[in-house]
Amino acid sequence: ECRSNVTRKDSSGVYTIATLKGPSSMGMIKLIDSLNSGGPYNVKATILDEPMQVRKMMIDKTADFAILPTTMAAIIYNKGFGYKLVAVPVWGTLYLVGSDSTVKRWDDLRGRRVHVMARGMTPDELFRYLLRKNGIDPEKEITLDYSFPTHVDLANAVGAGRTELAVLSEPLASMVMKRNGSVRRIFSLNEEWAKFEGIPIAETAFMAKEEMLKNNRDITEKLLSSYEASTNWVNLYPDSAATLIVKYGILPDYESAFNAIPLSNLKFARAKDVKKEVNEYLSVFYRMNPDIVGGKVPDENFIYQ
Amino acid sequence: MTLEVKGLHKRYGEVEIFRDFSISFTEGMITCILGPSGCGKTTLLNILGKIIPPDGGTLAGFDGKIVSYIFQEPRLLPWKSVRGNIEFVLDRNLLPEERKKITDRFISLVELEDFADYYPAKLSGGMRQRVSIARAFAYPSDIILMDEPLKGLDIKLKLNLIQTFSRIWQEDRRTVIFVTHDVDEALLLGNEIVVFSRAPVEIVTQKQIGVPIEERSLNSDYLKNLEKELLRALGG
Amino acid sequence: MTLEVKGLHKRYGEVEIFRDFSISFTEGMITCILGPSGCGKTTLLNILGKIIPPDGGTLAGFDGKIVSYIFQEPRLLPWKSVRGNIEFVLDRNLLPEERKKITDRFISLVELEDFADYYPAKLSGGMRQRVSIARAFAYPSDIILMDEPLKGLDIKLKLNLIQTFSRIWQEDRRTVIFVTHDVDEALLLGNEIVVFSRAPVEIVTQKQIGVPIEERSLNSDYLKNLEKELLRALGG
Amino acid sequence: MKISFTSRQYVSLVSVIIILVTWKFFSLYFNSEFVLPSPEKTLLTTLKLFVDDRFLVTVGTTILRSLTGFIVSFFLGLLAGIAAGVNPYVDAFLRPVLVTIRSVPIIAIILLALIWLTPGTVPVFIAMLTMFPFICTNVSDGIKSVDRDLVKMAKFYRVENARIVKELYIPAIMPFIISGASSAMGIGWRAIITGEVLSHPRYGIGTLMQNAQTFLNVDVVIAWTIIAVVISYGFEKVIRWSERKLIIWRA
Amino acid sequence: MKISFTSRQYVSLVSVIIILVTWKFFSLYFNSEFVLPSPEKTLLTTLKLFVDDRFLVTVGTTILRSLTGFIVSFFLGLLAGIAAGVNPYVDAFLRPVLVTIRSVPIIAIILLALIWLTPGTVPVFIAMLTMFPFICTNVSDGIKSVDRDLVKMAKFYRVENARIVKELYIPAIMPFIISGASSAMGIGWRAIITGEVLSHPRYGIGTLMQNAQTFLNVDVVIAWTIIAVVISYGFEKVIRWSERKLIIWRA
Ligand SMILES: Nc1ncnc2c1ncn2[C@@H]1O[C@H](COP(=O)(O)OP(=O)(O)OP(=O)(O)O)[C@@H](O)[C@H]1O
Ligand SMILES: Nc1ncnc2c1ncn2[C@@H]1O[C@H](COP(=O)(O)OP(=O)(O)OP(=O)(O)O)[C@@H](O)[C@H]1O
Ligand SMILES: [Mg+2]
Ligand SMILES: [Mg+2]
Repeated sequence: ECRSNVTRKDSSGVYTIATLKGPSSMGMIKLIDSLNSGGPYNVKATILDEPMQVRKMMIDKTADFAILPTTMAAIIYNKGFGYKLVAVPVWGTLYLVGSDSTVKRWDDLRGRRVHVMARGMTPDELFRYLLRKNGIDPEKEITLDYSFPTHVDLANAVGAGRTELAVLSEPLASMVMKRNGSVRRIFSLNEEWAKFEGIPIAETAFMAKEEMLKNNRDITEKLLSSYEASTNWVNLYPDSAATLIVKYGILPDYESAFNAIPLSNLKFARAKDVKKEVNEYLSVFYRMNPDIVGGKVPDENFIYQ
Repeated sequence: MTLEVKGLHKRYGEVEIFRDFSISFTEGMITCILGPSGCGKTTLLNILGKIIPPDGGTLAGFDGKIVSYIFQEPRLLPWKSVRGNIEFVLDRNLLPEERKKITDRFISLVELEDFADYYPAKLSGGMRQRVSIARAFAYPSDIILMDEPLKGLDIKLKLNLIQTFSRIWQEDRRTVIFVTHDVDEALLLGNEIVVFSRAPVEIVTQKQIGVPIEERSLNSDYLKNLEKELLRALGG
Repeated sequence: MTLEVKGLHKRYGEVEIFRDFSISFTEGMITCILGPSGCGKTTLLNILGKIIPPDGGTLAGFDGKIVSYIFQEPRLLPWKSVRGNIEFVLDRNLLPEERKKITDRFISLVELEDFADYYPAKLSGGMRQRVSIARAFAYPSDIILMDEPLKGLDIKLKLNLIQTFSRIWQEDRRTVIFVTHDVDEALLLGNEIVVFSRAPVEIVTQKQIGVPIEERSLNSDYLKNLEKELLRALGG
Repeated sequence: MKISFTSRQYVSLVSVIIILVTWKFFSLYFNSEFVLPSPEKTLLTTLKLFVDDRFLVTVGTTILRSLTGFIVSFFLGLLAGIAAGVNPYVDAFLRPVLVTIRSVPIIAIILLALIWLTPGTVPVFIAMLTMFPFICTNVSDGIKSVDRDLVKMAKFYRVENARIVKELYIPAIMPFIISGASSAMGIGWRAIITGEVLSHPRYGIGTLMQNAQTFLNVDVVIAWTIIAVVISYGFEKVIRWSERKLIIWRA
Repeated sequence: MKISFTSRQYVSLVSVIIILVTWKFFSLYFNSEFVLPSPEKTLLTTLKLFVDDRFLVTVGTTILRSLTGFIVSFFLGLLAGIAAGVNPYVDAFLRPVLVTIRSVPIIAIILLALIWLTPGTVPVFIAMLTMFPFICTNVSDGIKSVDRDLVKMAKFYRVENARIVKELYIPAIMPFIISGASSAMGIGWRAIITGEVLSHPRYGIGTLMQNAQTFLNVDVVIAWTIIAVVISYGFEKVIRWSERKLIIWRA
């Protein structure tokens, strides 16, 4: 059983990865599996439901490695908790979905009602940014509806046909589409972002404690390459990966998992190789709402060399 | 016409209070009931007032009659003043001024004019009892049930109330059933006096008093003899 | 020695009950207090029993004395049986058997043997009053305050209790302060009788009765004359 | 200017000071502004919130929500509670409904609530689900403890049922109503804020709290908490004040 | 086998049936398993949960948590409530503490609670914060409504304070205690489950509910809700049964 949350580090020197039940764990699934079946290093993975829980493990320093949204990673860094960004394993999982077949291009969105989860949070700001880039004023020319404040509420509402258009993330989008045939994917916000920025969305961050980076470089290195290998394996063998994903309770059924893998943009990149992408992504949010990234764009040292 | 109780049965657990008990009350008369503590006097009034159901037996002549009741305890609403407690039972169809007039009249009858706005917690025991009397009198009824109405009152007040009461009664001749432990009260007020035995209740003596109420004196030989007889019946 | 109340002051809002009032009670004697309803008798007992504070004045001779009190209302705990209510006030240092013995003795004194396990809601008014009497007697005290203890009791029971009470009193000669509205009770039990006026209280008459309690008869001329005087003082 | 305290207020003040000292102690112990910021810093943050131009509309909206929820639950609860207290069949009917309302976890109905209602009214709904069963239970239990002799008296004198309820039952159960209202308001206020956290209406203390939490501004979270507690204390004062106005008849 | 109903139970049954019918109606209206699955389907899911081998340990753990929280809050609340009811200074001291405990929003303490406590105890903590002020308020309000003449009588006869509390105050406020316990248990049960949803202990109804929710299995969420409601109903029965045992002295 890997879902144990009580993870004080014991004296035997077992290191903990706090990961999220979502795309990040999907990419890591092979690694999780090998750690679980007594892998080579003294590392264990704890799969958590909410970014808040991951953050809590970082605040009380029980996580040596942690996965959370890049914006939250910037907050953690800016508030001085002693974690650095080592890799970006997931590159954008937001999609515009809906049962409305008349919407094909951005311009079709004019005058429509689109449901987005919580106002002021990452998906909202990102969507607004794209709207503006496409010449649509998010305040006047479109109705953004925040009636369903969490991803899960919104997913349920989309599934129930209560909304025509909504911004949803993977793997919830796949789960909804599996159960409600009339919902389709309209476009990938990731691709739209890439059109303007020329780079993909650095959505998820893999962070490591500074002490680990100083004192246990080798373990960190090994872990990074295993994670990378795991992500590659998942993309290569979505079939076997989906089985493992279901086995570890990350998604409820094989079909959703299998569908979600290719759409989750799993691509492991060392942080030092994607400095520009990360910076660009955070700067966009900083300009919209500085609080989202913890008051400022993180400095040089945010990224582990 | 008379009010009739026939073949009354009532028991509480193992204690049998009434076993095939019958009694009748002449309308327009004052019937006084005397009897040992705990014999069943209050229980009888409660049955007559339809507050508790009998286990068996019939009541005749009570239908359609309006009844007022001076309970053994004052039963005042703690959150209403003397005036409020009396007004509480008055018909809402009356105009407020009329209600006020009636209330004031009966408050002065029991000599509580100065305390009309007091809450029960601030009244003495006898004053509470008087509010309860005023409430029963203010309620326009055909029959009045009274359970030791004059207890806790000083002798002067008691005599005043007996006088006032008999004056009122002369006018409207309501049917009154009056429970008391005080033989003198019974002699001064009753047209008929009934003495109850211990439970199960039986009627030990039943006396009629020929002298009109307004002419009675406790010093008359007639009442003195009657008093002796009653005391003997009560085993005192 | 005497119990002294000196220069007592007490007012409720605008109503002045005691204004520089003084009275003394001889120890080992029964003092009866008569007076109009609402004059301040209960207030005086409450002050003597230290239940309410006076506005001014001194009490002497009460210190260290143990007092029991028959309140004007029975004040029984609804969730305790007759037995439980009496045991409630008994000293916890007594053995349970002893407590039971005392309780049983006083229950039979007030003739409630058959109702020892009844809850107050199932007792008649007079029966509740009797529990309150038994409780006060069962509590071992130097002084007993009684506020109309015999109200609501039938005449036979009343006489029995007066007899029992005087028998007990002959033995221990406790100090008793006895409030009543019944002149006969006062004549049968009091060593001293005090009549109060309306508030602010003044002492209208104060009489000593020379005849020993066990030899008294209401038919004796001495008591008959006294009765007349008292009734006059009460304005009845 | 002269400030005078009654000794009771003095004791209340001591209690507040003890709370603050305990807080300071823990904040020194943890020594991290992300776990528990110091009282000084937090009070400063609280003051800053006051001058924010969204302050009034945020607090006002939340208070309005809680008053709406309270008033509706109060009257529904009073009605249902009286009916249940007076009539055993209504009681039997309501009992399963109450238990259901009371124990259904929010998570199970939040979606339904969001579909039917706007994010702004969902907190009111959640608060009603919390407060209503409460007031109802308190009132119906209160009614069962009303002196039956008084009821018999009133029925005997043929006082109309409506007046028996208004002039006998309601004053008699006033202590229960006050107790219920005080608890309900306290817990309802919390429910309102929780509801705002869950439904993210445009304005609301809960919305801002949740935002602050997401952005790890722990001092802001606690500052809003303080504001919430102070407002709640104000409600409590109002309720106790009405208690004194309503229960004037005690000796 | 013969099943007989009292007419009150019959009415309760009718009430349950009405709840089910309303549910069926709405499920037909929404016609989506994402919003409200049909009662039949959900009942089937509920039955399936029963045979799951983790069922007993899950339900058992949650019940244990709620009993712990209840018992601790009950005794603390009783003690504090009596102290506050008897002594106005204790009352003044406790009032700000109670208001604070009662109105601090869960979200504000969850972060702290998660740091101080293990996930298994967080729900108990939250439930205690919910239940304690409740029982305390109910008890202290109850004490204020105790017949002062009885208290004077007991003090007059020099009955020891401990016995006055035990034999006079506690029986007198029994209706308040029962009312408080019933509401507290109801609301505490919900708080326990909310706490589990937030803190995700290893075993717990809330944990499984949240899991089901993230997988969009609304029927499982509702199935757990039904189980939670039934258990809550059981608690209510126990409390009402003790009410009957404890209040035997009414006429
Ligand atoms: N708590 C109180 N607040 C205001 N007034 C009070 C209070 N208690 C008593 N009084 C007033 O004090 C006066 C005396 O009351 P008390 O009970 O002593 O009379 P009492 O002589 O015992 O009368 P009774 O024979 O009717 O019992 C009354 O006028 C009463 O209204
Ligand atoms: N609710 C009840 N449950 C059980 N027994 C009861 C109940 N009410 C009255 N009794 C019993 O019935 C008997 C008669 O009571 P009742 O009140 O009628 O007496 P009473 O004649 O009015 O006495 P008193 O003169 O003392 O008022 C008593 O023995 C009492 O214990
Ligand atoms: Mg009687
Ligand atoms: Mg008196």
